[in-house]
Amino acid sequence: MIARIAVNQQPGNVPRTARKRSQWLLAWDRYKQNKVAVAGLVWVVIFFIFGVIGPWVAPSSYATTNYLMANHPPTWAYPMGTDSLGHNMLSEMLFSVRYALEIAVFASLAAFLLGTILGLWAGLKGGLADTILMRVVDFFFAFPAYFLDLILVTKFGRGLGPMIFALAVTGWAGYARLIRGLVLGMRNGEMVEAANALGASPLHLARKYVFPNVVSNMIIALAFGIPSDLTVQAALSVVGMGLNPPLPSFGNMIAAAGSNVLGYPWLMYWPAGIFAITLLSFLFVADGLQEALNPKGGS
Amino acid sequence: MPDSDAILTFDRVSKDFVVRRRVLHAVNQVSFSIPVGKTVGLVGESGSGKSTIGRLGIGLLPATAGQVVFKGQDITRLKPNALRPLRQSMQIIFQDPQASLSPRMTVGDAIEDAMNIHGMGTPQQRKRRVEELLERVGLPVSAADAYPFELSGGQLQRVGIARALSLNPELVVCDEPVSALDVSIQIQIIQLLQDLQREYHLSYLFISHNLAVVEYLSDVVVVLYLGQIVEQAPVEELFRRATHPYTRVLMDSILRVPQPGESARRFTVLKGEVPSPFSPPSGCPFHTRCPVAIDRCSKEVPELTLIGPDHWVKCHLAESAS
Amino acid sequence: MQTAWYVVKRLFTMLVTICVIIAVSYILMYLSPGSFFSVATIASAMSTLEVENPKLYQEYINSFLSRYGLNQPLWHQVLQYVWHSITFNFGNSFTYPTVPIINQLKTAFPISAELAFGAVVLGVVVGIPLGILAALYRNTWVDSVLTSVSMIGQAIPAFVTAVFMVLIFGVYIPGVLPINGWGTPQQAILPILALGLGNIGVVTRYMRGSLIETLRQDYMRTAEAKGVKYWSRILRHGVRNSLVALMTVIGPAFGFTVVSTVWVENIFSIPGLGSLMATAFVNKDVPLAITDVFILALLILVTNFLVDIGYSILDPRVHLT
Amino acid sequence: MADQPLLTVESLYTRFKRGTDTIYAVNGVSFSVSAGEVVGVVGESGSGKSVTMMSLLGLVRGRATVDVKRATFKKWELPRLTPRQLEDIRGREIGVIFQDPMTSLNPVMRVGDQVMEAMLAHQYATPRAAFNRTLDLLREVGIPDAVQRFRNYPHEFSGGMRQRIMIAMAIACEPDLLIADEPTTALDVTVQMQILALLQELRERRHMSIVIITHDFGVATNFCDRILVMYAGRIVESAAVAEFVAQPAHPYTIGLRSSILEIGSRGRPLSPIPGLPPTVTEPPKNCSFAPRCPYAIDRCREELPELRVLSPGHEVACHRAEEVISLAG
Repeated sequence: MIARIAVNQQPGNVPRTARKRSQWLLAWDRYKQNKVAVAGLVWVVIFFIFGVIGPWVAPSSYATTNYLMANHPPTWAYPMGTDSLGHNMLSEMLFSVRYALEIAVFASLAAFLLGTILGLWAGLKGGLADTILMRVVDFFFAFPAYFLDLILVTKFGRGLGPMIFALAVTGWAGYARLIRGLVLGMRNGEMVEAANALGASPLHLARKYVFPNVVSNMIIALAFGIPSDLTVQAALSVVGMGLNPPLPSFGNMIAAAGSNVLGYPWLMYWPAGIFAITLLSFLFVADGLQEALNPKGGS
Repeated sequence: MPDSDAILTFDRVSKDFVVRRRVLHAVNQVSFSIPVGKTVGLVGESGSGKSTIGRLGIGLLPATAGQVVFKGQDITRLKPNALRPLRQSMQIIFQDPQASLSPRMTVGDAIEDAMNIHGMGTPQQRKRRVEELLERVGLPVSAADAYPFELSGGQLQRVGIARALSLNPELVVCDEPVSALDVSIQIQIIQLLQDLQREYHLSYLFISHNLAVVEYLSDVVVVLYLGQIVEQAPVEELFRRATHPYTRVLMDSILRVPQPGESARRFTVLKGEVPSPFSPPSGCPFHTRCPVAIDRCSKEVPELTLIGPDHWVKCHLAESAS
Repeated sequence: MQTAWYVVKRLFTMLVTICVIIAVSYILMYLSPGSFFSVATIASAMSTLEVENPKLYQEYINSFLSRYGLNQPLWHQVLQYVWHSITFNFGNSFTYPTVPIINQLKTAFPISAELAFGAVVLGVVVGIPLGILAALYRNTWVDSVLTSVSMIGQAIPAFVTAVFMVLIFGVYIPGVLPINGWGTPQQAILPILALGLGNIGVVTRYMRGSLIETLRQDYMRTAEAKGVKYWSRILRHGVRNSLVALMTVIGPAFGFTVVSTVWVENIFSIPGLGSLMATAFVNKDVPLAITDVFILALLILVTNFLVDIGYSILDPRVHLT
Repeated sequence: MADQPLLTVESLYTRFKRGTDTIYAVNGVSFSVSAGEVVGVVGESGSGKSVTMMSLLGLVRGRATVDVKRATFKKWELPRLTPRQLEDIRGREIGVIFQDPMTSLNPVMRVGDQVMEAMLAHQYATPRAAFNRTLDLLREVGIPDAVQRFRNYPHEFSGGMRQRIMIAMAIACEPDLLIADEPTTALDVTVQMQILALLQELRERRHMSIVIITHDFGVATNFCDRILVMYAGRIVESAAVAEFVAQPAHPYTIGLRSSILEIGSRGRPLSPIPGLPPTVTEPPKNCSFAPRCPYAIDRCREELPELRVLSPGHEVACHRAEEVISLAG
């Protein structure tokens, strides 16, 4: 007969996690491994810094014109050259960074918050509320966002505020659908069942169980959402419906350069180049986050 | 069968689900009760409704018909707010402890949160109790800081047990708590459950597909087939005199290690598989697979008949025999 | 039978959706302040005509007023407008009151459709093999190169790519390929490429991810255990199953391609729906603008519908309900 | 065992890279399977039972390194074969059945095509003949309406039926060896019996060797001729079933054996093996079971016990096997 050893005398090999490392630190460790993502993050951070300080370090206002220097290639005084009105392209660029970020970040955040709250609510509540919300979301998915944005800015104007509004209106549905899907998947799972069995109130359930388990997916979605808002906002300029001139924007600069590219190609290099690098960096960051936060889901 | 000594009574309980506009009768007119401090074992294959019954028993699902009575109170139609205080007294342990724990919460937080929800004790007292509970279920105190993915299945099941115990429940539904575990771990958990029952005077509803495990732990055994009780009896009675053909088949399906000198057995075969619960057979639900079915079985639904002390069987052949 | 019922249901939902889209567009454009369906707007769009031919001008004003029922209650206008749209009775535009919108669409639509179709085909034909390659050589330099390049394709919108192409083929190596207009096959190359690079990027990336996921599945090991040869395994089991997952991202990507044609047409001066749309919005030519949105939205809805049908053909588990 | 060995394996080692750790999954396993013999490989999860067999077939997943001194199957020396040559053996000479019939079949391919594919890959039959043979096979494994069912997809079958299809696929080219990796674990108990009965019937009819990997002593002792018990990547005991049942010699085998609840166990005190099965992250230098073993002495913690012959046909890897038998008996 094997001697009967009391079960509680054998600890088994529980990992010594006296460190109690937070999941976020672990994710950051994984993120750091990804060189491309780190490079993207560096650029994004620089972009944000210039977004904040740009207007102060700009050599002149975006509206200052110098007709004598119109359409001039880059010089020491005008490192990025000037356009047909004699605007200093460096100033235009620095202000553009500010406005681009302002619009993309505020629009994304507004859409994100609205989408998260509505998605959580619909997913947890279910029933009629869910059905109605999903019909609305379906509509927003069927109506191509770009066209609705076009109509909205035509209607409400092409200033900063209307731009943010338009992008937020078309953006929230994606977040709502994502989080609702995640919540629904979880609602039938054993984790939520277990929390219910413990007697958790709906609010407690949402706060302590559901939200912490969807928040990483939401952050990833937000990271993909910001560059997409940057793109749409600039794309409005292509059909002449971008930020109201003389306010500078990447879209306006690229559109203007596009029609002058044969004569004044320098108008193209900087705006299009920086814009492309920025979008790419945001994608690298989003992709890096996806791998770092969802180690199982990523490849 | 109301029973004053019972902590939980199912009285003609049914549960239907609607899946893609088709009705599924997951549980059909089920009645039994769990005496205080005893264990009722629920056996059946997939689709038998045993997990659904477990969830009905602690009000995680509302019954479609019938009554579920917990300590004299009908919980079937209680509002979630009224049910919440009762949750302390009835808990559940799941088959897959990994899935039932939040991956973003440490083990300690998970156990503490249970007490937190019910406002039990001060933060220090709760911390202390988490440590006590961990030790009681056989885990080192350091496990409190581990995340679920860092522990093995057996360790996680102990965490699940500790969390259920933290609320001082009187009734615990054990939903296949050992099925996903390794053989040598299964028996550790079974022993732990048994010790805890004695220590805290717990009542168990023990759900399993393994008759041997059920026999070891239960005082009363309920055998389910397609959402219906086909046989129910005190454990010794059932294993001495299994009457329903399905119960006998289940008993034959336990492969025992042959005794020295005994030759290996042929595998007895029950034809067919469990029919779809969406379209259950007419008459006795088991007649399509029953080795001894007669004409009548496909036409008439048998009644649950008393054939011995507390021994109920739902079979035409048993009816005529008794 | 079930499929037929599904198709009917889907077509009906599409009809409802498109009606709502038209109605919402109309209401947004109509609601004051700054309603576009007003005599003033119409008049300003037709100011030249007013001088040249005052009689005709007044006739047009009257016909617009009666067509849109501007003195009727809003709901009546909306219903009437929706009905007109879904029966393809678009009337005339403000800027060219003599030309029916449908005639403008007749020349513009095929151009945009060709462009979008070309870009989608390019994305699939190039993206799938590249994705397979990246998956099979994952974590090697081949994979790194393909993944980086496809991320560039995915990140940079078509209008930026298009502008770079104009720069390269207009300034540095002029005369190699035409950078504007439409009509000759050469003129199609750059726009389709500008549009298609994004699709190639998306398809490559998702094909890679999807195939890597598929290669991990148990049934891939079953195929190996059966002794199925390598390429047979990859193609019949791996790629076939990955395409199922790819289908879910292809729909939105193709929808985005349709949107991108608008940008690319403007940059390459291609007289498609996009160019039409740009002038319409800038000139506040509301009938033309909304009609254009309607046609493009319809194109996207039809694409998604076809993708769903394709999905159900590829995956027998998908029940169309 | 007068029969010629069909498969002989000597000193098989398999290790994995997992993150920064190296997992030593199989640590020097030697065994043989005779023609027509049914061998059960028993152990808990992580014991290396499945990895052992998959290593031989080149079917290990992940970043694995396999080292083996000798692995002879019929006329082939498995470690020397190219991947192409191994492909020719898999499915043709050795059939495999996996645990989870839900995920092991390709969901978007008709089941008939999947069975046929096994034959076509090896040019075992012409397409016409393979088609007819597939119908025969489906009937043989007990799938009614084979002609209609040929055209169905896996999701249209129950778990038990899918496992039958897996079996049909594995035996399609009449292999001499069938490896069944936990073939009944995912199934309902009554269906488990059906599958085991089917395998038993096929074995008798076709006279093939079977290696069945299982954690279930009940399955192993009733189904097999001989049993290998694995723990922490090593074979700790090997014996014919009769001997195995009469006189288990390794403390782990004994512990595991008494961990099994059977009908009639009620009231019997439980004697669980304390602790958890280890994850082996360095090559074993001593007995991996020693920390859980009630008979362990200093020698067990210092010296790796080799598999040694206890009596003809009964091998055990325990320094104190003889004492254990007398103490446990």
